Formats: sequence, C-alpha cells, structure tokens
Amino acid sequence: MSPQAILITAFAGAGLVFLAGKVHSHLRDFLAVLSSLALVGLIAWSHGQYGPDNEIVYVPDFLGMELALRLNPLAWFFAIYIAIINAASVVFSLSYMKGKEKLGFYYSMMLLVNAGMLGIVLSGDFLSFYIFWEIMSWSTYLLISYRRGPALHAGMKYIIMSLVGSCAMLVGILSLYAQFGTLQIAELGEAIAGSSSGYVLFILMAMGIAFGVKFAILPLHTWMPDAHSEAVSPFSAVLSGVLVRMGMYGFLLVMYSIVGLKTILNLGAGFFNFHYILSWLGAITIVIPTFIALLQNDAKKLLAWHGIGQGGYMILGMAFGTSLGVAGGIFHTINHGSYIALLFLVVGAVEYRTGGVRDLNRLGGLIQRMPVAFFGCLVGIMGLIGMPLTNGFVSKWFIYKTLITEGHPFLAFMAFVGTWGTILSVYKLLHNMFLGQLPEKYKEVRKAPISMQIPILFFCFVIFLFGVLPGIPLRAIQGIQDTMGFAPLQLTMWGLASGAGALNMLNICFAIVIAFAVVLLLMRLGAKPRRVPQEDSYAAGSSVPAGKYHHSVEFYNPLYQMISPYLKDRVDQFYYWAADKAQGVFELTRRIYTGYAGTYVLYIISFLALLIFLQLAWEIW
Amino acid sequence: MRRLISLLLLLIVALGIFLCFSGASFGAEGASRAGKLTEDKVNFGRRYASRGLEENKAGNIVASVVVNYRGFDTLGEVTVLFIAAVGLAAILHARREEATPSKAEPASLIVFTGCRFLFPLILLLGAYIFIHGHLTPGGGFQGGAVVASGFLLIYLGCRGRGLRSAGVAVAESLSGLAFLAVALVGLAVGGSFLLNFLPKGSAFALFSGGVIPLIYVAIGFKVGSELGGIIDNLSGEAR
Amino acid sequence: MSFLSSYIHYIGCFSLILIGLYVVLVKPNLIKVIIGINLMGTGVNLFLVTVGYIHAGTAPIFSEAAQQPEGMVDPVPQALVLTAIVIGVAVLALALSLAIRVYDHYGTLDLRKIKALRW
Amino acid sequence: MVSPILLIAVPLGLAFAIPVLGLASKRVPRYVPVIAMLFNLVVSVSLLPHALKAPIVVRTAGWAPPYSIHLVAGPLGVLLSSLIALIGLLVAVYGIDYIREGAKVKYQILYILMLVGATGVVLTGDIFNLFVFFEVLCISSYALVAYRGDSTGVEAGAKYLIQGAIGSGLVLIGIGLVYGTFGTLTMADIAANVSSVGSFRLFVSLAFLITGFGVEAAIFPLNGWLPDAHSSAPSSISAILSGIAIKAGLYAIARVVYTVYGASSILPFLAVLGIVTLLIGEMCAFGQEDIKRLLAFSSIGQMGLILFALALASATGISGAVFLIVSHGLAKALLFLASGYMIYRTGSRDISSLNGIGKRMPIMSLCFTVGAFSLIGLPPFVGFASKFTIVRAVLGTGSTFFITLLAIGLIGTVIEGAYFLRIVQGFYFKPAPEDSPEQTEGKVPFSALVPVGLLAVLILTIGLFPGIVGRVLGPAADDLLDRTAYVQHVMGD
Repeated sequence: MSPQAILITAFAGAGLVFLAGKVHSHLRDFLAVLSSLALVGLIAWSHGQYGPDNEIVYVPDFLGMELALRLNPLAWFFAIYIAIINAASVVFSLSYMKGKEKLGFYYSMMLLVNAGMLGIVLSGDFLSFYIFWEIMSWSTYLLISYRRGPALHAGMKYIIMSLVGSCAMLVGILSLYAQFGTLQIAELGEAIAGSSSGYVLFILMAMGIAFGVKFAILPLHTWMPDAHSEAVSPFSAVLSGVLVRMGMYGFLLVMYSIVGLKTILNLGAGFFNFHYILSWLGAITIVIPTFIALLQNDAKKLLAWHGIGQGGYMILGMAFGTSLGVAGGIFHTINHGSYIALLFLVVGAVEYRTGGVRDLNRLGGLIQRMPVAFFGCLVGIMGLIGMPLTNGFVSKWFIYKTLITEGHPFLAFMAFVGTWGTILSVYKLLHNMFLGQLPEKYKEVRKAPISMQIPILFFCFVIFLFGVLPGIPLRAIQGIQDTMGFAPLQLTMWGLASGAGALNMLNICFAIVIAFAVVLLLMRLGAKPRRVPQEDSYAAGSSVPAGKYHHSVEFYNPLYQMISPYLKDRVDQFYYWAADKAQGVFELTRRIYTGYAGTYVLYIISFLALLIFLQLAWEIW
Repeated sequence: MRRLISLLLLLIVALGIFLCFSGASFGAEGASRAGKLTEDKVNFGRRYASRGLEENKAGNIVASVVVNYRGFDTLGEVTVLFIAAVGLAAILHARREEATPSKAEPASLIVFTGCRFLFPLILLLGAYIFIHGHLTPGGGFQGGAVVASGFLLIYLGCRGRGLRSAGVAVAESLSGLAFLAVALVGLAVGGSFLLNFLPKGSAFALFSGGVIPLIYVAIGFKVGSELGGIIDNLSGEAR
Repeated sequence: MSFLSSYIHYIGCFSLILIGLYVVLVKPNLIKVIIGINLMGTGVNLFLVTVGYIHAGTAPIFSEAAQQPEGMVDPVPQALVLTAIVIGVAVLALALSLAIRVYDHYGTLDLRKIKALRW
Repeated sequence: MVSPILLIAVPLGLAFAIPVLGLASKRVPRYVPVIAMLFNLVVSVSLLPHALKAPIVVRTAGWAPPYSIHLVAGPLGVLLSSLIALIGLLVAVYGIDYIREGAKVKYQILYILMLVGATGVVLTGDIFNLFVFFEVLCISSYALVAYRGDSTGVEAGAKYLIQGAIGSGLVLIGIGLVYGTFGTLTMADIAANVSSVGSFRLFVSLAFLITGFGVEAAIFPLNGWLPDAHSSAPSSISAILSGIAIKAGLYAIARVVYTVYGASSILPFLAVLGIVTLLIGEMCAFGQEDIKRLLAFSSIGQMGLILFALALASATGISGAVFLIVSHGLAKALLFLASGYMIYRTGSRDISSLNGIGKRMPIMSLCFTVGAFSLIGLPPFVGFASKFTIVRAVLGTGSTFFITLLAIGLIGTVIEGAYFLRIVQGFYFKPAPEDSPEQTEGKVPFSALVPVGLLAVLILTIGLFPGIVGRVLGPAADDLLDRTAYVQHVMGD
C-alpha cells in the first residue's frame, strides 16, 4: 500500500467525519471508527513494502522543492503505533464523548491529528515533515482547547511553546536547504557527512528545540501537565502516548538517519560531548518530573508528569548510540505509549462514571464497581514501573543495561531513583482510585461501558504480549536499526540471545509462574482466609457510623512537606514571569501611539532627520 | 521642549537640504550655466520648448506639456479634484441631514445687484481663459477656477440661489467622460492614449493644437463644476 | 554672482517649507495645522518652479513664430506645479471639511484633546 | 493584447459615469465597482503571460519615453494589479450590501478611484505620475475613512490626512530634487544616469522619497495614522487599506530604492527598520481589545516583514516579499471582511464580545480562522508558503546579520500566533457574553458570504499549490532587481 493512499485515507477521513457530523451522529461515529480502523489495516498491510516503489513525489514543485513520501521500517513502525493508539482512543471516545457538543469537530480533529502524525512519519523530505508537523500542532491546539475553561489557558501555553519550536525547526530545515540544496531525507544523509561539527550542532540545536518542546524535555516541558490534564481523556491518551513521542521520532530521524552515528558520537569534547549532555538532560527529565508526579492529586496531572518522566528513559536509551540502547529507547517509546494510553483511558473511564471526578482525594474503592478498569489500571502501573512480564520491564532492562555497560553508574542511579518515585506515585494512583473505602456517593457507579472496556483490555493484552514475547516488536526495531547502520542484536522471540544484555522472558515467565504457584500453595495450605467487614480492622473493633470513615486523603503528606520546597516548577514560574514582563513591555510600547497628530508628524520628521543625520555622520550611501 | 526638538530636527533637515546645493549644478539654471542644457532628451524641458510648437502647433508650451506630453498626469489631477469634491460631499453628507436650515439674512441691494451684474461677465472670462488655453497663459484649470468664483459670488450675493446638484453632477460626469473619450479615441485611432489625432492646424490660430483645446474645454467644465460643487457643499449650512 | 543671489529663491522656498513644518509640529490647533500644511505645499510649489527657472528667462509661450526658444524657462515644472496646486486644493478642501466634522463631534479643534483613538 | 492603460482608463470612466447613472437609478451605482474590477481582473490576468515574456511599455500621447508619461506593465506590476483587481472585486461584491449608511453612491465612486490610484501606482513608469496616482489613492482613502462622518472616522481621517499631506509634500520635494538633478522624470532615464552624480544630494532626495512614501507604507515611525484609520474605516475599506493601499506605498519605496537609485547600501538599514516595524506592530497588537485595531497593528507587523524581505536584495527574498504581499492581502482582506459582519452582529468591536460567535456565525468564523492561521504562517495555508520563502531567502544569504534579524523577527511571529489564536479560541471555546444583543441587521447576506468564502478557498488553494503564484514570483523579483534590463526595455536599445 503506498504511503500516499494511507495519507489520503487519513485526511479524507477527517474531512468526511466533519461533514457527516452535519448529517447524522451515528454516521459520524461509524465513519470515525471505520476510518481509524481502516488506517490500522492499511498500514498493517503495507508492512514490509519498503524500497523505491514506495517513494512517491506527491508535489513535484512546491516553490521549487519536491515533496515526497516514503515508507521505510522506521516510518512503518511509528505509523502502526500511531494508528493503533489513535484507533483505540476513537473507540473509547464513542461512549466517553456521548452527549457532548461539537462532536463532529472533535472527531475530525482527532483524525486530523492522526493524519498529521502519519504525515510526519511518512514524509520523505523535511518540508513535508514541517508541514505535517504544523498541521499536527494546530489541530492539537484546537483539541486541547475543546474542553473550555482552564483548557483554554493550557492550549495557549501549548501553542506558544510549540510555535517557538516550529520557528526554530524552520530555521534549521531551511539552513539545511541553504547549505545542501535539498531537503530529501535520503540525500541529506550523504550531504551532511562532510560538514563541520559546529554546523551539525547548530542543526541539532535548532531541531532539538522543536522536538524537545513536543517531547517535553526539561526545561521545555511546562505545557505538558496543563495540556494533558485539561484535554479530554481519550485525547490525553493520544497526546501522551504518541503525539509527544513525535519528538522521539524527530530525534531518531535527525540524529541517526541524517547526521549519522559516527558524527553524533564525536560531537563536542569531553564532558561537553553532545550525547553526554543529552543523556544528562534525559536523566534530569526522569527524576524531577517523577517526584513532582508524586505530589499531584489530580489523576491526569499525575500521569502527565509521568509522561514527561518516562520520556527521560527514552532519551537516555537513545542518546548513547549503542544498538542495545537505541533499541531500548524505541521499544520504550511504544511501551510507554501502550501503558500511558491505557492509564489515561482508565482515568477517563472513572471520570466518565463518577461524573468528571479525577481528584484523587475524593475517589476510592472503585474496585468493586469497575473491575475491568481496576485491572487495566493495575496492568498499566505494572508496565509503568517495569515489572517483569510487562513490556516496560524489557525496555527498561535494555536501558539500564546500556547505562551500566557504557559506564555511567550515576545515570543508572538516577534512572533507578526515578523508578522508585514511579512506584510510590502510581501506587497512590491505584490505591486512591480503586482501593480503600468506597465513598457513599459512588455506591451506584456502574462498570465501564463495553466500548471503553475493549480498548482497555486491548492495551492490557499488548502489554503482556510484548512483555512475554518482546521479539515481536524487537524484530521491527531491528529493521529500523539496520537502516541506520547499527550492529544487529541477537534477538530471539523471548528476548536477547547473547551478549551483555542476555534476556529470556520465557525463563522469567516460568520463574514467576512457579513463584505464584508456590505462594498460592502456601496460602492454600495455611490458615483459611476469611472475609471480614472492613470496619473490623479499620476501627480497631469499635463501631464507627457509616459515613464517618476517613478515606485515604493526603497521601504521602509527610514526604510532601519534606520535598515540596525543592520541587517547585521553577521553569514554569520563570516562563510566567517572562511572559508577564513581556506584556508590560508591550503595554509600554503601545504608548508610542499617543493619539496626538503632532507627535506623529514629529515621528515623520525625526525619521527624515535620522536618515539625513546617518548619511552626514557615516555616509551610509 | 517640543519646540526645541522640532527646531533641532528641522535644523538637521535644513542642513541636509543646504548641503544638497553645494555640490554639482542644480536645476535648469545650473544646467544652463554648466552648458548641459541639451535638446536631444527631455533635459529640463528643453526639447518641449524647442520642438513643442511644431509638434503640437500650440503656442502655449505649458499647455502642450499639460495636455499632451504629460496629459496622463492631468487626467490624474482631474481625478484628484473629483475625489475631493465627492469626498467632501460624502463627509458633509451626514451633517446636511442633521442641520436645521437657518434663515440667512439677505444680502444688501448693492451686493445683490453687483453679483448679478458680474456673474455672466465672470463666466465669460472663465470661458475665454479655457478656450484660449493653448494660445495664451491660462487653461482649463485656471478658467474653471474663474468660473467657480462666479458661483461663489452667487452664493454671496443671492442667498437661496445656487447650483442644482443634479446639474453639477451631470456636468462633472460628462466633462470627465469627454476627456477620457478624447483620450481613448486617440488609443483607438493611433494606438496611443491621449494621442493628438486631430489635424493640428496652423499655430497661433484659435483652431489649432489638435485635441488640446478640446481637452482644455472639458477640463474647464469639470474644474468649474467641481469647485462649484465644493463651494456649494462647504456653504451648505449657510442656506 | 554671490551665493546668496544665486540661491535666494531656494532659500526662500525652503524657509517656507520649514516654517510650514514647524507650524504643523508645534501648533495643536487643527486649522493652524492645515495652514501649516498649505504653507509647506506653497513652498514646495515654489521650489518646483524655481527648479525650472533660468536667469532672466521668459515664459514658455510662443506668441509669434519668430520667437526663439533659447531664453524660455522650463515648461515641465510649471505643468507639475499646476498638478501640485490642484492636489493641494483637493487636500485643503477635504481637510477643511474634516475640520468641520471634527468640530461638530468634539466641540474643539485642539488636537491634543482629540485623542479618542490611541494606543 | 489589450492595452494596459485600459486598466486605469476604464474604471476611471466608470467612476466618472456613476453620478449620471445614479440619477437614472438608485440601485445601479452599487454594481459599477463590481463591473470595473471584474474588467480589471480579466484584463490583468490576460496580460500576465505577455508581461512575463517582456515588460509591456505603453506610451501616452504617441511619444516614446522619456518624452511622455509611459506605463511599464512588467511582471511585478501586472501581478500586483491582478491582486488589486481580485481583492477589489471581492470587496466590491461585499460592499453591495455592506454599505448601508452615509453617501452610498459617493462611496462607490471613491472606492473605484482608490483602486484606480493603486493600479496606477504599480503600473506607471514616471516618477511624478507615480506621485499623482499615489495622491489619487491617498486622497480617496482619506475621504473613505471619514465618509460616514462619525466621530472616530472623522478623527482618524483628519489625522491620516495631516500625516499623509506631510508625506506627499516630502515626496514632492524629493521629486523636485531629482528633477533638478537630472532634468527628467522618467524612472528609467533617471536610473540610467543615477551613477553619474555626486551622492549626497541623491541621498537626500532618496531620504525624502522614502520618508514620504513610507508614510503610506506604514514603516515604523511613520505609521501613526494606520491603526486609527484602519480601525475606524468601514470594514470593506479597512480591507482595501490593509490589503492593497499600504502595499502600494511599499511598492513605491521598492521601485525607487531598487530600480531608480539602485541604492543597495541602505538596504541593511531598511532590513533593521523592517524588523523593528514587525516587532512594534506585533507588540502593540498583542494587548488590543478592539478587533479591528488589532488587525491594523498586525498589518503593521506584516508590512515590517515584507520590508525586511524586500531588503534582502536577493531574488528569493523579493519573491518572498511579493508572495507575502499576495498572501497578506488575501488574508487581511478576509479578516476585515469577516469581522465586519461580526461587528454588525454583536454591535461591538470588543474582542470579548465576539466570544462564542463560532456558534452564531459558523461560516464567517471558520473563514476568519482560516485567515488567522494563514497570517500566522501555519501550513497548509498560503501564509506558510510565503513566510517559508522569506525564511529560505534569509538563510540563503548566509549572512549572520540577516539571520540574527530573522531570529528576532520570528519572535514577532510567535507573538502574532499568540494573539490570533487567542481570538480563535474565543470564537469557538468561550461562552458568548450574557448580555450580547442579537442585532437583526447582522444577518449575513449572500453577497458577503461569497467573497469571504472565496478568499478562504483561495488561501487554502494557493497554500496547497503555491505554484499558481510561484511562477510569477521569480520574474517579478527580476523586474525589481534587474535595473539594466528595466532601463533597456523602457528606453529602447
């Protein structure tokens, strides 16, 4: 299947859904689901059809440049990942969004974001890359704003940072064009080989700002918590699961497809080596946001901060340019996509059933009411922590292994610290939503509707599948690495066959099953468990009237008081301060236009006098 | 403070202008003294002065330049005046609707009679000026202005009387269209806008200069009616 | 010929221009500003005519065939000035009508007080 | 081939004829501008292929240049005259029903004459004739800004007139200095002789011309009139003023600097000026509460960018500038036209009162959004293609000076994005104010939907296929840059 067909389907889907929304709501929903599933099908079908047949120039002359599409392993891998998560979110939206207004707009924007992202990964040149990148940016902005209220603020924050990034990227791209006269990704790789390292660094910086904003690397992350928590939940899943990871795609493309491995590793000297700095940025991005996440009481904000933090792992993996590390980075990207999307959907389901509540201090005990959601949440946090049997374990294994074999114990330590923070904070998420006491008002909550359960269970399945059989995605990743010139890893279906990072999930799987069996056996053999009313343990025997229970609120309060002074988002504060000052300057600037005509004439004459003065003083002409 | 800054700025401008004149020869005078007034090019109008008479057969070279060589400017100029008349009427339109008619005191008998006596003479003088524009100093604009001053007298002396706005509009339109039509006939006949396509006759005769008198008459009517219209509009509230 | 006598025309017309500009710059009264603009316009027109002037020249008008074109001043600036004057008249007429309307609305011609539109 | 002079003569004739036609029927005059602009559009577009081959030099009165005034319909001139006719046509259609008060017939006359002035400016080859058409454009716009006779309109008109009159006085002094030096007014003739004269006087005349034309072109310290005039005029006039009139001023500057003087060493100064104008415009626009004032300030910003691109002195840079002239013309016209009926509908120009208008006027707000996105430079709209060309040109020069200026200028783009997107957010995602009166006169008639919709479609189409305009841009840039060819075409061998 040609990439053109995929893109036409994607954009046509977005347009048709909008039109269908004017006709009938069922038709609209049907079309939305159909086109997103069709995209998954189309992309899946085009697997392996790489090569020159699928390099298509779709606009031969855009201001003298060719716009091209192409399909290669990297593009395919990201495309299928985008399409699947988007399809799941669209399906989830069916019931989540029911009864809200402007649904035609919502669905078409969902599909447009999807189309933009597909366009990014399928572009064969940087101009199309930029165009699709921008389409994605503004459609995302509209979608974030969709919820109104504070979402408007979040949207503005997002789009301003995004615009800054785009400007930087535009400069980078066009400087490439000015230097080499082409923007074709395939040709740039060869052209850039001989250029000076300073220039390469400039390109990496310019592009890096754009990718870093999307990727939410510290200190460019501040849009993300607001945007994620204010967007509607299915879109948060897309946002955190794939959209943010377009930054990862960009980094991979620029660093390894274009600049190339050798150059990257030799950029800069000593401590100021490019990949070294990048990896430290990644490490900081892991630790600080993860602990900030710990302090959040808004379920979606908590997940959003994790979204930032997990990005750090990907950077860490990718930065070192070893086969293992890059594979880990890419693998972690899709793993993260799967479980963060799952968690956002779970939160969305809870929100849907409880009437929009996502404050962790007001929830609890929903395990009885929403078992599937609980299961999803459990699997999701297992993945996030990186428990064995889940895919998160495998990718984190790769990353840790890289850090240790490359000799960076400090970085590895920071990654571990990040994982501890993760464990603490996701337990808070799980506990405060599903465990503990069920508040009175949620007694009547029903379980999530089927259209929500399907995506949740689907992601659970994916998490376990890739956790037990990591060979499936790793094969595809190997294909990507081949095109970038990495040494091949020795893969099996179960993991890594040999070398430093040998891993066999089958063995681990067996070990865990046996361990479970032993525990189960011990429990069966020991004292018979007995159900006790909750009051027994809770009130130490004395009777507490119903409705007076203390639910679990203010989790980690002592810890909070201890670390919160260190974890203020000073970057965000700085941006606000800067924006405030800038507005002050703008207000002052406006005073130039005094409204008095005489002053305006004075300006005219002073301009004339200035010109003459300049000539008298410096002879500018 | 403001005065000081203004003076300072104007001083710089003045200095710049002053230094302009210190260099090479400037203007027709400078060129003539430097012996650079040549006829092969436009060069300070030398060519028009020396060949204008035979080319257009119009004694007044300025008229030749205004209507023929730089006739396109004149078209723009007429347009500007037209814009002023129309724009002024538009701006004062709302005011005319708001204004309550106030009864003006009638002019004294001497003024009244004097105006009535002078009015046709002034019209005649104006007509003379624009009809002879290609022969003597003057032309369409000057004649038109004189005609308009006749109307001004009417407003002064005979309160309550004035131009009929419909008549003014028709005169404006038709004279402007006549100018354009003459110019376009030139385009159709000789392939050049404003071409002097009529037989030029012999110089210094009334019927000479080809289209120049025709256009000047049209301009005369147009300017007269437009300035008259402006006067009419500006004095609107007096009536 | 001394500098002053050969450039006296230019000094005159540029003085007029600068005076006009000064009036526009410092006088807040709308009518005075319009007068200033007109002063400046007059100065500019004089300047244009002066550009085409030749010492002791005659008007570029033939009244008999025998007349020689040598001593004639440049006819082009005269044509230009004709245009410029007409444009000046047009601007003046519009400016006065605007002044009338401004006075209707604001009750004053002081430009410092006519500042509903600013910033 | 039709003579390009008809582009001026025919609309002028129609304008002269309106008073007579108005006597015959009250309804006819409002359709005359449509006919005039339709004619201009057809003729301009049909002239384009010829102009691309070689500039068409049209002599008047049968004398070859430099003996009489001539028109030079080069690629740039014909492209701009097509743009003028296109926007003029759409705005004329819009004006059929939009103009409801005041002297309606006179509005239509002035409207045509303003466009005639702009067309004359871009086509003429004589510097004094340039001034005359410039005055036609300016004086008709003074009148149009104030034609309703309301207090803000009159105030803005008066201020505009004062500054404009000073500006044209300065232009006239500049022309006098040029004539005194060269004894000719033909631009090509001056260009051929310009190198033979001492520089200071030339510079002073150039300074006068730049300052004078700059007043209309809204370069930074000279643009005090612009926010007032653009915001107080009727929306249809604001669209023309922003979309066309200020571009005519900029064209005049470019023509003078490039073709007549070939003054390439003052270009860095103009580039700095452009960036300053851009920043000031965007910074002032940011805090505006009045939508039309905001759009006016945004025009200042865009003019700065165009000036900056013009000052690059490379073929790509000037193509980018011309492209931005086209795209900004389309987008700004669209924004002003759309906001015109929104203001009718809500009865207020406050941005906050336009909140939630997306529900009440879906098509208008959608089109507004398209225009705003295009102005910010988001793909796939035409603004992107033009800004892209400019950035490409800057990086193509490879000079650190220009790249630094560009980096500063891009901040302006971000500010622009911020305030436009805030408005778009308000349209769709903010609740309508409680006490918003439903003005019945705000019903959008067909005659307004068509131009606004067409502009949106054009913005999208040219954005997707920039080749439509792109083919003309290169020759247009050469038209401006290549002085010797220009002189040769006009003066003959």
